[in-house]
Amino acid sequence: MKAAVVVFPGSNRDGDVARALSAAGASVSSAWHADTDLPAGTDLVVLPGGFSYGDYLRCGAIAGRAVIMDAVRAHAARGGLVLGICNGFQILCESGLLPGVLMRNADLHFVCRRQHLTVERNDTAFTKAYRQGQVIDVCIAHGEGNYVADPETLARIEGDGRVAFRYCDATGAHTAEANPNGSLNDIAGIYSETLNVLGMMPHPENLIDDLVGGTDGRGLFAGLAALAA
Amino acid sequence: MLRNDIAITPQLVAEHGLKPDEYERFKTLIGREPTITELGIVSAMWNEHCSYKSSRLHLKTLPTKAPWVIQGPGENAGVIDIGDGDAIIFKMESHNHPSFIEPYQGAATGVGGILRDVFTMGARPIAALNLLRFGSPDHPKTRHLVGGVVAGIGGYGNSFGVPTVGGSVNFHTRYDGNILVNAMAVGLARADEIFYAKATGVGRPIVYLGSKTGRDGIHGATMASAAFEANAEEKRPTVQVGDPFAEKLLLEACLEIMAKGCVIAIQDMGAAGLTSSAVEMGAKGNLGIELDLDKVPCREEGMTAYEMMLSESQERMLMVLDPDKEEEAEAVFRKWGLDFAVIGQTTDTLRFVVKHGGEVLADLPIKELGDEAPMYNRPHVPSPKLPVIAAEAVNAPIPAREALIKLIATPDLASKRWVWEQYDHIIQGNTVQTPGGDAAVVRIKDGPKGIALTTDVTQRYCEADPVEGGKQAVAEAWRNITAVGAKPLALTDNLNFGNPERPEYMGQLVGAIAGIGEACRALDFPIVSGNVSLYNETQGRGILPTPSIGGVGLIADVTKSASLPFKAEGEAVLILGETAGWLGQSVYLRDVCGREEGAPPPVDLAAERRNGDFVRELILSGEATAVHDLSDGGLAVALAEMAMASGIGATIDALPGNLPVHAFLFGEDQARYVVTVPSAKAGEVIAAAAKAGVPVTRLGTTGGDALRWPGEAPISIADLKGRHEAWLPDYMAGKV
Amino acid sequence: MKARVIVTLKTGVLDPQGKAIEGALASLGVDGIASVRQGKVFDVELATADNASAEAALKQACEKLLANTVIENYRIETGV
Amino acid sequence: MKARVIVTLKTGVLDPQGKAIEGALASLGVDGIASVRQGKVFDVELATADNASAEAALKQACEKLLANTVIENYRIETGV
Ligand SMILES: Nc1ncnc2c1ncn2[C@@H]1O[C@H](COP(=O)(O)OP(=O)(O)O)[C@@H](O)[C@H]1O
Ligand SMILES: [Mg+2]
Repeated sequence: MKAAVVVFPGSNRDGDVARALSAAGASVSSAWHADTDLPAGTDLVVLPGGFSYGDYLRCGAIAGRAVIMDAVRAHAARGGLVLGICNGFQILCESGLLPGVLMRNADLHFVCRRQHLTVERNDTAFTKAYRQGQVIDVCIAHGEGNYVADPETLARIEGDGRVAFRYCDATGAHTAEANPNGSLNDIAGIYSETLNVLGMMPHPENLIDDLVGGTDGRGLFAGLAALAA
Repeated sequence: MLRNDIAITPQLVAEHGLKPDEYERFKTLIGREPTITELGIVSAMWNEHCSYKSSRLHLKTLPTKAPWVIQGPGENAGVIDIGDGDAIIFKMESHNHPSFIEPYQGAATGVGGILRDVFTMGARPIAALNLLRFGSPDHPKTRHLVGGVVAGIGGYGNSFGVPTVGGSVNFHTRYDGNILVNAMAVGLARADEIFYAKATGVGRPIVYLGSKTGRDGIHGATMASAAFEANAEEKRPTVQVGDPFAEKLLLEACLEIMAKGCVIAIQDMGAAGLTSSAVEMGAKGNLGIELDLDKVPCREEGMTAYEMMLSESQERMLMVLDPDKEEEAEAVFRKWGLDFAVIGQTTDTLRFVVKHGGEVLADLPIKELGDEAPMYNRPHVPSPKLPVIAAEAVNAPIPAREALIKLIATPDLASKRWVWEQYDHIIQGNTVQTPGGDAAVVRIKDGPKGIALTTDVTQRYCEADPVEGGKQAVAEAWRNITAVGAKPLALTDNLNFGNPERPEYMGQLVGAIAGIGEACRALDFPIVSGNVSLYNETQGRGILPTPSIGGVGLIADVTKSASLPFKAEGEAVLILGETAGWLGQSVYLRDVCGREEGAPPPVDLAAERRNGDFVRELILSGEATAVHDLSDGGLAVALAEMAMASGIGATIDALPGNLPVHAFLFGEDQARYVVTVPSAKAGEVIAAAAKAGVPVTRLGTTGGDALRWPGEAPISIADLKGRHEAWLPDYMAGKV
Repeated sequence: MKARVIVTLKTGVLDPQGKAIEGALASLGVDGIASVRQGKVFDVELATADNASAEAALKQACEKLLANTVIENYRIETGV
Repeated sequence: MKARVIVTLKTGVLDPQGKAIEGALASLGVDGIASVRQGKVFDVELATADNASAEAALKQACEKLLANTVIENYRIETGV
């Protein structure tokens, strides 16, 4: 598995996700926002967390239009895997690779805390290591993670089973209190139509280590790394 | 002769914060009347903030050396050796006045400034902390200030990508018109790859890097040292706006060219921007500096030399580059989209020469700007000693269980989760202990070693007795680091005091420094960096004297670090250290009895060391399962915190017969810890403590869902926790 | 020449900031505000003095970047 | 009644957002944009139909919340 982590000016979890991928056994390289091509043989493109271009204007807006994104779009169109985490999710939405937008958290505060999620399906390249419906304990760190889409889009996403993760409490219940940002339908992550592009707000890359919070994020990277190139 | 278009009147001199005798001293030094640009330069260099003129004499008494100290005070930040070729670089700095005027930007640029101090030296920032003091919650401005400051700290640090792992928030009416925002940054570097401000070599290019210069914060450094008047709000347009995005790029670009060997000397532009950075680089290297301001990248048109020299625009650096690598360095900066301009050169004249529009506007002796800055031995009087309040002299107005329920939800003791959840405290993936414990623990790279970090000061103790309070601040930081199992190595301090021209406030500063120094020496805990913020007052009344301490410790294996939640039911709860029931200046006396009175608890440094060393050994040997040091609110509050963090209760078997219950439960005697050990081990640990001369008592046992002590109804942990967590969010929502 | 671009949320799109502001104003005792929707304004300096080419450049700027046309509308005002 | 509040940065105050947008527009090939400064717009519904009391409420809203008057100016447009 060859992963390429795209670095935009202002990316700041590029190192964290590279570490998680390497620990899972992937070979990791990086791509620069101004590059026209991805590294040869890239299987998985990762858009990391951070504040690309300061997240000025709208989160992910400027990065969504960076030069490298044409290559990322082409990669996705070929069926290649793309994972956007946090700012990466915002970039995927802004670039049109995923539908909807991420707006300010409903309480307007940045929030960093542990967060439970349900794994909505385990038959995609990203979630093979989990059970369907499994409750995992990861963390979030964002100010604009409030997923919004128009009713038709939302119905389509739901109908197609494209919700990847939902916010929940420790028991797996999807309650209003467990939703940290006001996202519609407690959505924490969604897939593209062909399930090869995943955008998610939480940070599995920061939960790969018992010493630092836990290991519930590991499955995602282990599942990806185990895919044959 | 330099052309002088603007007559330097006594009024102009006064507006620049220079006293008449200081101005005369400057004139004698240069042998003529200065230009307006020169007046600006000297006002920046000789103000309190840059010259430490009131504090220098006393700061010299502080211990700054230890075998593990690589660089003490005097550089951008202090540097300590943590073994394996690794060094930790850290410092704390205040942004009090700017944060009062514009809380979001003031706090944000405070964080930006201290991060820059750390990465200027070649370190990648791995942690940030802060210490915040606000006015009374009832004061009409407080809520707005809390919201803005917290958002600003988060807004900057989160975007920059450093975990904010700890801090401290207190409220007191004496900060109503003058809040404190002290920010600390901690970075990691290789011990043999540290960069300094000292320029070397004549004729080398001086390069300006980062963001463009605007009219931000002109006179900001002067403002930081000027007492607040009632019309402070009118000084607003000098507010600086932070750009964490630019700072992140600056970090990456600087580290990249440092790794390529391009950098000879580097200095960030902080307070007094281009002036102090250029003067410092030259003076430290025994070189002159010549600047051509026509080359400075400006954001606004028509900026004068005066404005450029005093601008405090953020996210800027000054460097002396290796001339052979100038192109390489420039390419890196262009790649990151940052400005890069050669704006001058080093000379052998020892003069600081500033040109603009082909004309020389300043020509000053460079060493003297720093070395000849005024230094004062200001008159100071010690604070009057306050009477010791005997435990028996304090009546309990309410039962102890009610007092605990009340205290746990007071502004100072309530959970600060609302604050630290707005800070990304997990980025970089090394935060082993998050905010909420005694000290944060951050793993170094892939481990196993890590550092422990804390910020502390108990200002009400300092007000009551500056010497004892200074000692206590250091001791508490030392104790917090010890309580997670780390060895305290060094500290940074941020001395926030009132007007030094008033002998009683100067006396507080002098006393606190004496106390800090004494504690540092006794605990082998040297000071490697720091900052002084004076003139913190509103309409003549000083803030509580607040010498903030930021401590750093080392733990060889982070898997052995201890934390405060109870770990299991049925474990023995021990208290180590001596409990005399000291209620003077306690939060119990203040918040339950409504009295801010008496002498603060004395600090026995030998006992601190003995008890702390014992606890650390207990942690490292794996016997202690939960550890918490005792501070505000004493034993009952510590037990409550350990219970609330775990959901496990505890029972105190017996109350001592020789002390009032409330003095036993809420007294703030120093050098104490609560430790749990498996019950089967208790006897052994008690024997070992006794052998080490550490007072120890088995209080009781963990278990159940309540805190219990004889004679009163149990206190539900869930109920306590609900109140403890609710106060701050409710307050911010305007509900309380 | 100078121009102004105003970007607002489309009707029906939720506006958490607007909602929060409404709540905050009420708790600050500012009465009579029924609803608030927050948008963005861009004050632009253009190199050209020609209205038509300014409008063209700004339209391009909006479509390519300034507005997220999934949720936002924009309006261009030249000659301000 | 409806009203609009426009909040802009005071002259000379750094606008990191505007700067980032300028850079992005240039790299997207949108030419002719010399500078951009970003501000906020609030579209407000008021309970009152009276211009004067609307203005008073909005002024209060701006001073207390909508504008950070340390670094921002505001303008109120009623009857839009
Ligand atoms: N401003 C803040 N930022 C981050 N963490 C904070 C802040 N204020 C308090 N905390 C955290 O809350 C916990 C309790 O703080 P405090 O009562 O000051 O601890 P202690 O008494 O051990 O010094 C600590 O872990 C501290 O780091
Ligand atoms: Mg503590």
